Amino acid sequence: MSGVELFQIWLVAFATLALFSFMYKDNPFYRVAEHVFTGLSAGYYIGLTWDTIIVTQLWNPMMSGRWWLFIPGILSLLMFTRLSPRFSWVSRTSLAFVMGVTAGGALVFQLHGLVLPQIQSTMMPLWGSEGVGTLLLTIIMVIGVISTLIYFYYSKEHKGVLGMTARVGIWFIMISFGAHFGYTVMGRVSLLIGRVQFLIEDWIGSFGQIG
Amino acid sequence: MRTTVPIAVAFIAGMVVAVSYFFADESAIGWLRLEFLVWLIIVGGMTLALGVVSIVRVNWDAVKKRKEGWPYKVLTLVSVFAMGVPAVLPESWSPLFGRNQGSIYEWLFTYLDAPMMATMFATLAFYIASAAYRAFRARNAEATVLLITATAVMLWRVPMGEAFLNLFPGDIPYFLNTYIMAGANMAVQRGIIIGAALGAASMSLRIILGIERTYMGRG
Amino acid sequence: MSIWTKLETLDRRWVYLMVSIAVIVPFIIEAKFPISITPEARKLFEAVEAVPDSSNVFVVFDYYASTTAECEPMSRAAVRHFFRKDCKVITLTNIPLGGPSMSERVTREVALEYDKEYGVDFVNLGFKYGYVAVLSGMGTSIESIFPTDNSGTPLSELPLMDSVYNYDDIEFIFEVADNATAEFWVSIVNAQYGVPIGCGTTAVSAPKYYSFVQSGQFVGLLGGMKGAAEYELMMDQPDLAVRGMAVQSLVHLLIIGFVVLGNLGYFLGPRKKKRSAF
Amino acid sequence: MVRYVAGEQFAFTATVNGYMMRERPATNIYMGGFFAESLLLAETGNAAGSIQIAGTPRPEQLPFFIAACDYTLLGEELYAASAYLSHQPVMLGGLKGQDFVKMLLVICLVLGVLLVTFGIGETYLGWFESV
Repeated sequence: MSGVELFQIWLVAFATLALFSFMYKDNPFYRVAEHVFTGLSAGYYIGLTWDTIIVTQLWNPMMSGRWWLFIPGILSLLMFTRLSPRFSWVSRTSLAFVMGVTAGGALVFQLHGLVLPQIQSTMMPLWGSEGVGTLLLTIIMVIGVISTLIYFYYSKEHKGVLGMTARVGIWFIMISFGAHFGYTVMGRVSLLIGRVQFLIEDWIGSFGQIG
Repeated sequence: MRTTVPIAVAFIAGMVVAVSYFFADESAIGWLRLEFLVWLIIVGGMTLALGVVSIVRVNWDAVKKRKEGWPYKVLTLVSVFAMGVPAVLPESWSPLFGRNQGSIYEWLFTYLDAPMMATMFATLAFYIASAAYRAFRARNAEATVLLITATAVMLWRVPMGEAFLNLFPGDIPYFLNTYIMAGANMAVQRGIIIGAALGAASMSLRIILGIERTYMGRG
Repeated sequence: MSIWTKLETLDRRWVYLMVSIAVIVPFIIEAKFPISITPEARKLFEAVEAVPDSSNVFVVFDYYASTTAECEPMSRAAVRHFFRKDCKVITLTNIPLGGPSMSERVTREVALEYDKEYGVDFVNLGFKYGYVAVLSGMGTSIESIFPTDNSGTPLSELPLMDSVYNYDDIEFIFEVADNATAEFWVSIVNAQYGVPIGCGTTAVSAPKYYSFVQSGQFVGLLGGMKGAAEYELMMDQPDLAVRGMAVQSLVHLLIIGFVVLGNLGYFLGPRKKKRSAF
Repeated sequence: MVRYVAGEQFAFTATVNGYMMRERPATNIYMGGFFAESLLLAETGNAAGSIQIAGTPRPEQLPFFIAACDYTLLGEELYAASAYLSHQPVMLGGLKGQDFVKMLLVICLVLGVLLVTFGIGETYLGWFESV
């Protein structure tokens, strides 16, 4: 292991332990690491915006014939007026353009790409040739989807049939949220394991290399 | 002028992108849609730079006024430019510049920024453990169902836990995956997805028609 | 003060200490337990296996560095699997903070294992802002969205991209995500262009995506580090995830112990007013 | 008094947790988009002994709020509550519209399941075809 690699592992270990130290108490090491972290994350955007937007998406194409790209160029410069309270209204057009295009896309794909296929794939036969397991699953699915939709229905008070369906809905919802919590715990623990794996295998592993 | 122009822009941009869905790419509206999408990359992308400017401004202000903890703010400013400036300089001058492998930009991200992001998220494992102990009470029937399902799924998702579940008769892991995860949970998630998609579609329509303007802010 | 109230007011740092020990111990005392394969993970593996060899595929790095422990083993296994099949791997990302760097690093590291050549066997398109623009724009023309690759080389100079114009030339999309971007790949790309999509995601998002597996919008699903471990085992190339799973169990049992202990304290300790949660 | 605490997720959480433990508020209300910090805030508020009401449209954070808070608005209930309390026509209209489509979808779903069960649902199913 070369000197540079050793330095890199110790640098990462310092950053990791400095941030973990907050678990015990807020301390200067943590505050140093946190402020460097905020700065680096912002600095990353400078390089990214310059390269992937200004140079390759705006300037080069504009120079090689697509002159009308000066329009989005101006709109993106107007975005910076958001920083001054007096002129922030100038940036509204740029914001409106971004929101308009995104809303136009979302209007289509939310309905066509989510609602339609999700409704269609819930329409399964309640009985038929498949085994009991599949039919039971279909019944659970159909009841679960309908009762969840009814639970989030507000135009009428949840009484009578509507009330009963909503009541079934809340039990389904509780099972789903329980499953979600159980699943999430593993995710959070894995992230900790990733860091401890580095500290033990790479950092402590490098102790032998010193000297 | 301050509101009508933006509303008109949002309407035109939204309608072009939405209506173009029903037309071929080669049509005039198909061409305009692709242009608007490319423009979105440029105009929207600038919001990233906007965030950087405001962070620099906030921290510069704190340093100038020697506010509490200002030396740490100096560190933030140094980090911003230590990462940003080399990335903007042309790569032809030195392999340390630009954004490619071997640049300062890449090195700082790989050996400082990325591990710190991973560590900040890893602290969640501690918090979830302490919350499981302190706050997770079977206060009522619903919370009890939630807790029982959560514990069963937690056990199932881990090799040791699954081996323990297999000691019991019947195939509990299969039941959990098929009737809980792909059954009740899937049905509820589908209900929520449909509800959320309807909400998002109606919000999109309000933005295009100019009814929803809160994103423009006041002033 | 009864034992239960004392436990209830225990300083949380004791809990943090116990978690730390529960994570470190399995690294020293290895406890190996079999990892079972879920149907959703097997479906994804078989779908990738069924992709014709040497066809063009996307591997999308839609995760932040904060979830590397769960997502990197998935993206690494995906790139390996496609390289084994001599597929032309095109990588891209919708994640501004770190996306391009991670997609570049992982793909180049795996490419060394299979001595693949950049520009011929794999290309990294990098990052572009605006998922609506990127995802639906590439349906018409990839080059208008990505005029150059992540290193600034125009697409026209990359031999691999000569035969790739839009989604019609892409056989399969392997999306590794830790946020809602995976849903946009489903609702924009799969719904409008019909490209089959396999998804690897964090444990926090996996429960939601079971509905996309049932509706066929995802051909398969990997959930969290366990999903990554399952895929590594099916590739019979155990790596980071399989090693991580061996350590996972003890902390889990500790957390389950906390839930049980906490509830015992609640029921046996001084009784608080019971309230409905809605 | 509205106070800008921090731009970063966990810096915000650490500061707010500090307030809660020092000032011991009677009630904490969490409304809107929450991510991993939902549990940290709710757990600290619970430890500080406050009555806690939460509402978020993000389903993966709801289990934490349900466990740690006294009252929880689930998903869209947050928008329904604000429409109900504010009586703003735009919000009420939006809610009404979504409810109408939701009930329409439920009817389509029931009809579809019945038709498919009796094996005559082919054309009807085709209407919902997206790919």
